Amino acid sequence: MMRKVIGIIVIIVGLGYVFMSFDFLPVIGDSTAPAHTHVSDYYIENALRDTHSPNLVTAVLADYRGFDTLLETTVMFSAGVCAVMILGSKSHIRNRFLVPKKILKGKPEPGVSAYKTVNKDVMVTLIAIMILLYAIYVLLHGEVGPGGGFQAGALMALSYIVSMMIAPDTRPLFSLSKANAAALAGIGVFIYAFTGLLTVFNGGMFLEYGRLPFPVSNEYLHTIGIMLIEVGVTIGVMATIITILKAIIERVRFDDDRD
Amino acid sequence: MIQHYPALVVILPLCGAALSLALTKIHLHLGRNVIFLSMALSFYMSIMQLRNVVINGPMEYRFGGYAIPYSIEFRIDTVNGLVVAMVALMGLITAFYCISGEIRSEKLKVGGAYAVVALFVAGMLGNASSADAFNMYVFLEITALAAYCLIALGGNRGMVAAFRYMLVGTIAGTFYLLGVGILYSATGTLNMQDMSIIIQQGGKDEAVLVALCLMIAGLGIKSALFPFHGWQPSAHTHEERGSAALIAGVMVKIPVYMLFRFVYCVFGTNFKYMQQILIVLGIFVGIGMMYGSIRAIGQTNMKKLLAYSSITQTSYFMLGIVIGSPVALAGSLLHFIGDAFIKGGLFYCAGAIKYKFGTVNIDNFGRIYKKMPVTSALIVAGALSMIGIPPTVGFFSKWYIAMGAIQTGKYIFVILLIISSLLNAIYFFKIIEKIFMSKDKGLEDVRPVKKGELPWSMLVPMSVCIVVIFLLGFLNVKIINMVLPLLKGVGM
Amino acid sequence: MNMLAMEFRPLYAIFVPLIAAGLIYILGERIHQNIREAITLTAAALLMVVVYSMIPSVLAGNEIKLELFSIVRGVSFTLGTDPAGMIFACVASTLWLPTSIYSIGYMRGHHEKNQTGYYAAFAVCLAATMGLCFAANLVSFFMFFEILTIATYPLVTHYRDEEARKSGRKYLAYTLISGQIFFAGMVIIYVVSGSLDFVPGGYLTEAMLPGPWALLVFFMMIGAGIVKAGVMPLHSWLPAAMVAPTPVSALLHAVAVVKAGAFCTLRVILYVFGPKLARDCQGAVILAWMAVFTIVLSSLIAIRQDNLKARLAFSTIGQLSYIILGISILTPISTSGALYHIVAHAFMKITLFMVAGAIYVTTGKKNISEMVGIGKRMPVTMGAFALASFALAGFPFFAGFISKTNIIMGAIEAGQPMFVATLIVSALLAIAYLMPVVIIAFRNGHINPEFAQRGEAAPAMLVPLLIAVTLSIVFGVEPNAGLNLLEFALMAGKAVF
Amino acid sequence: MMTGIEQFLADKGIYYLTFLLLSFGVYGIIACKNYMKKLICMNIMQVAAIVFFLSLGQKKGATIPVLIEGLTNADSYINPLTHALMLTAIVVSLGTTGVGLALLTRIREKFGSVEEDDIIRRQNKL
Repeated sequence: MMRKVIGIIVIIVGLGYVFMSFDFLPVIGDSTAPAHTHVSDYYIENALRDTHSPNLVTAVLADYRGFDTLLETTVMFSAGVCAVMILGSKSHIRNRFLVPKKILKGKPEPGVSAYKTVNKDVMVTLIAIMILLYAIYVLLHGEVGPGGGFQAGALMALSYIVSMMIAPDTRPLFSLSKANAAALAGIGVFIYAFTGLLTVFNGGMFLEYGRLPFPVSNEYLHTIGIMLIEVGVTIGVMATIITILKAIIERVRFDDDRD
Repeated sequence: MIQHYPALVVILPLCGAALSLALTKIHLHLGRNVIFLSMALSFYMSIMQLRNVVINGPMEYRFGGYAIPYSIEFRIDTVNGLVVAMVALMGLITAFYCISGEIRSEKLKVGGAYAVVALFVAGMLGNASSADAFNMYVFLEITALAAYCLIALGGNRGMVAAFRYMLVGTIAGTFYLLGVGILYSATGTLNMQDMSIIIQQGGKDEAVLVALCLMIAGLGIKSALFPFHGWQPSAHTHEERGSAALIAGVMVKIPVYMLFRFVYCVFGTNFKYMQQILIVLGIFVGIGMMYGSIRAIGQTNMKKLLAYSSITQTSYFMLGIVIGSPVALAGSLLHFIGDAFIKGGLFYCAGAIKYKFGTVNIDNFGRIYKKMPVTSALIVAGALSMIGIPPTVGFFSKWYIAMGAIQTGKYIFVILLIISSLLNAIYFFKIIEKIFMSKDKGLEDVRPVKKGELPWSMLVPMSVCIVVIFLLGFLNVKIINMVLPLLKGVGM
Repeated sequence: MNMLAMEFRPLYAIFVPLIAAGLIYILGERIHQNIREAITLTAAALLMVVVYSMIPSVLAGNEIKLELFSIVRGVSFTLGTDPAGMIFACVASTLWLPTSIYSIGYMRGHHEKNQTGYYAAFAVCLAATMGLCFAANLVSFFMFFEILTIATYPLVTHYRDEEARKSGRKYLAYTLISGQIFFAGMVIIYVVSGSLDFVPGGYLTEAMLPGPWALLVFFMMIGAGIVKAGVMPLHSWLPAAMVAPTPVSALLHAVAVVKAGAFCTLRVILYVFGPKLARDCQGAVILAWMAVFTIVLSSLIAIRQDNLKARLAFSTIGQLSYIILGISILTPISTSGALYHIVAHAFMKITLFMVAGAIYVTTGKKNISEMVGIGKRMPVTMGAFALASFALAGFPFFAGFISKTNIIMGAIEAGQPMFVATLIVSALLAIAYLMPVVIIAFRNGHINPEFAQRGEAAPAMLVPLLIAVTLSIVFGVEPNAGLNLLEFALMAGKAVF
Repeated sequence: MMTGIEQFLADKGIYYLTFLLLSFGVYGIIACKNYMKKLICMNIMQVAAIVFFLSLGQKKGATIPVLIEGLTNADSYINPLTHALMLTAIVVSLGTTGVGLALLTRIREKFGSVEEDDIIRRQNKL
């Protein structure tokens, strides 16, 4: 125990000394620090003119440094694929959740005993729809308000999770098997990359939205460009979250397992 | 179209990986073939790009079409043109090598395995060609994530090794991120070209010192430099057989290239604290060279032996940075490129022997050269090159490093170079003795291989490695002449 | 004469054995034994033709310089013929034919395993030796030097058993360590002087390597030569390499490896350092005394050796130190004496080894004590052994005599009485360790029943034996016969000083 | 003397605290025995890096980076670049944690526990 305490004290004192002797960081909050004067004020001043999106963060994220976001989505996708590859092998674990095939076969009509908890199922479907609607709003509204693809994707996945957790034996709004979800994540990333390739084929640099082939004036091109990549990001994020979720659920033995 | 090549070299494997899972659902091998096609195309483009860079100077590619400091930029000059070409070729032949390791049972696993390898290669390609500090961090993370998965696929012990490597890798990534943050706070931009102009104007020595220390720690951990090499041996022994070559051969080297890029191109050589830092690095490198070889001598597991020997090789690349003279830098770059094929090739052999006879222990490698002529030829070629026998690339890179060391008067490194190449000789000839001369242990095939020594998907990468080892030997003068005008030494 | 054809001849000389090695290794298992042997023999004959065709031009004094591609930045892979290189090339190519005939007889007679590997490695060794002779700068020289080391390794460990592996390890340890040190010295010289080409009379000056540096780099560079030539403190790999089959030790001791060591010392001292610098930095004197120490000590050890091949190995160590002594006396005559001794020693020593091999294959005897009265059974072989022993001892009308007298005259001219005394004493010691074998062989007292009736060695072994003996006599009587090797030696000596 | 430390804390205190958080995360990774705790400490470390970047981007008296009609000069908005970068860092930490969890489930399943010494003991037996 003593060793730990000594360790912590050493860290605190050591770091204090380093920070005292070296003043390599600017004072917090002063707007003349080099970090704010060189590149970021260009972004602030020209964001509206270049990218036509009032939300500066989305402008930087989707347009100025759009390539970073493509790589971000690839990180998500690779995390999803890795999780699936690591957890994917043991398929003989009893599938805890009703696979759509089973449900479609014997669909319980209202009055049958399986249908007894009407309110739970109704409530779940209502919530799921609401979440999905909000997700679409966040997606489309991304460049104006603080929104964007990642939040929208997370919300869509959330609607899937909610319906799965609360009413596991009802058929969720849309259900994906692990392989399909991983494939969908790939397609999401490809949509993003393809918009970039579209601009390249059309003579511009990669992800230069001014060169998108749609017959619309320059101003809207940027918005469409940002929209397209946001859609790709959303699909990628949603599918990855669902893949990881299904991979972990199929593998883990919960304590209240019936089998 | 050629000015788009820098971007397309990275994007194609990425798209291939993204689509592979969906395409595998359509047909088992469609995803795999799309990835092969994308990698072959990206290798072709990297060669064209290299040729273009040699003919008419460095190329740069601004994503999104905005001016330099405001958008992400890829800058390709001869140094990273060569690195990109090497990574693309290694990626292609490793993808071929993974054919033998396919688990045909599950569609997902087939598509996924190749997707991970393609992501891994795309990450390294991006890392080599990017000229934006934060962009390098994201590529570093993609490579790391794919590496965790590849190590984890190597069976149960691989899981533990992958988890440990993940912890260490994330520490390294975060240190690098903090280094970038401090540099951003000092200079205001993330573009390396712009950053070096601002740093050159001076007045930012302390921020650069702290950032450099953080980056050396971060990139040192990633490239298993001496004091931070703990994770490497365990990670390399349990890797998934196919991709071991990529992880040990190439991934360990990219951070060294990044450190070179930061130390020599961004911070510049007349930075105040540079001499002291290079001395500290020199000590790490010196011990690392000795430590790796000595530990490797006692090993019986071939993969662990190669893992320890790659610690020595990392010190060889750092040697060029530490010595500082342009010739030494060019020499360590040549070694960087040659060693990817040597180390990669040797890991292919270890994988092939495990695939055919199911054993990795050196002692029962009795007399396998009769059954596996190509593998033993590659082991001999790799051994000769590690020791530095002329026709192979190893000799020439040692030549330039030694010349650089003598020119700058650092004789200690020449002595270390000689001692460590002799130590390499000891454990390599131990392997050669076991393969060619010891009693036949009567190893029989673990898998019924139809004809010949190994499936063609393994023989092709191995023969490519042998050819490249000797080819680089003959082309070394061209490579050095390409690279030398670009490098300026420390305090030269 | 058309210069072009002549131009690429040194390159052909390297590629002929190399292609032969490739053919043998690839086709070896599939084709019949005789065809494989035929490849070796045709390659040997072709090589002799190529090398001999270069003699007239070198004699006329114009050297062929062949600059191919630049091997390292600033240094190109150049091949060139000069008198010293020509001598070594002639010796090696001439001896390849008899040695391969002999090894066919030995291998078949002794039913050896993996002969394909043997012949392929043998051919690669010859290619490396040719490269050594014609290399015109240090980088290509080092390249072939290392290839020779690697190519002889499978030959030394031919029997693949534990003992062979141990001696292989020792051989590699010595040669690789000295090779790497040679590499470091080479880089220092390149950095200091800016060029690595061989210039008769050397191009390094005192200014380039001030003070103790000259001595340090001198010993770094000749270290590799001394190890291969078996100078005393670094010789122990040579007796250990006796484990290999006799044709291999014939190659090792008479044709390729040991001579490469002496040749490397010669190139370094006379063509890189130059006599003046070698003398100033005291390197030559120390080397001379090391050679003297080796000559005396190895001859004494040779006398006590019972195993015939071990005795011949120590005699090789002694004879090679003659060459080193001849070089380090740094006078024109002693240099040409040393060069000619390369020729003389090659033919004499190869005969002795072939005799040892023949005895072992036909009667299975290894030790001299078991060979009492063997002359009865194999008079021709033992006759050749006696002649070769006289030649080695330096009797007049034999090849050994000419080279020894030159070295002695050089020593007198250099005013070194001690060296003259050593050379004479060692001639007596040579008799001391070779004559007992001859006397035992021809004693007609109590004879071992095995040796009663005549049973000569197989013709495939006997013929090359006789060729070698006759050549050593021919080169004794008329040194400039055919290849006028003494002429080359004198030319080389004059060119350096 | 007091004002010196107060001045330091006011100006650079946040950076000192983030580096402190970082070193606790790293210390946790090394010192904790349970793998799950190591994973959590890894997350702490990544959060520390994110907080450090965001604290770099602050400006005194500036609003959120969504353009408002009247306001045009740069000082009135905080630095959007750091926020955009940190979105990527957040996603990276999510990806790493996701893969880490997947690994842990497999380790838990195979070795029966996530305690480091149990794993090492069983691993050697394997």
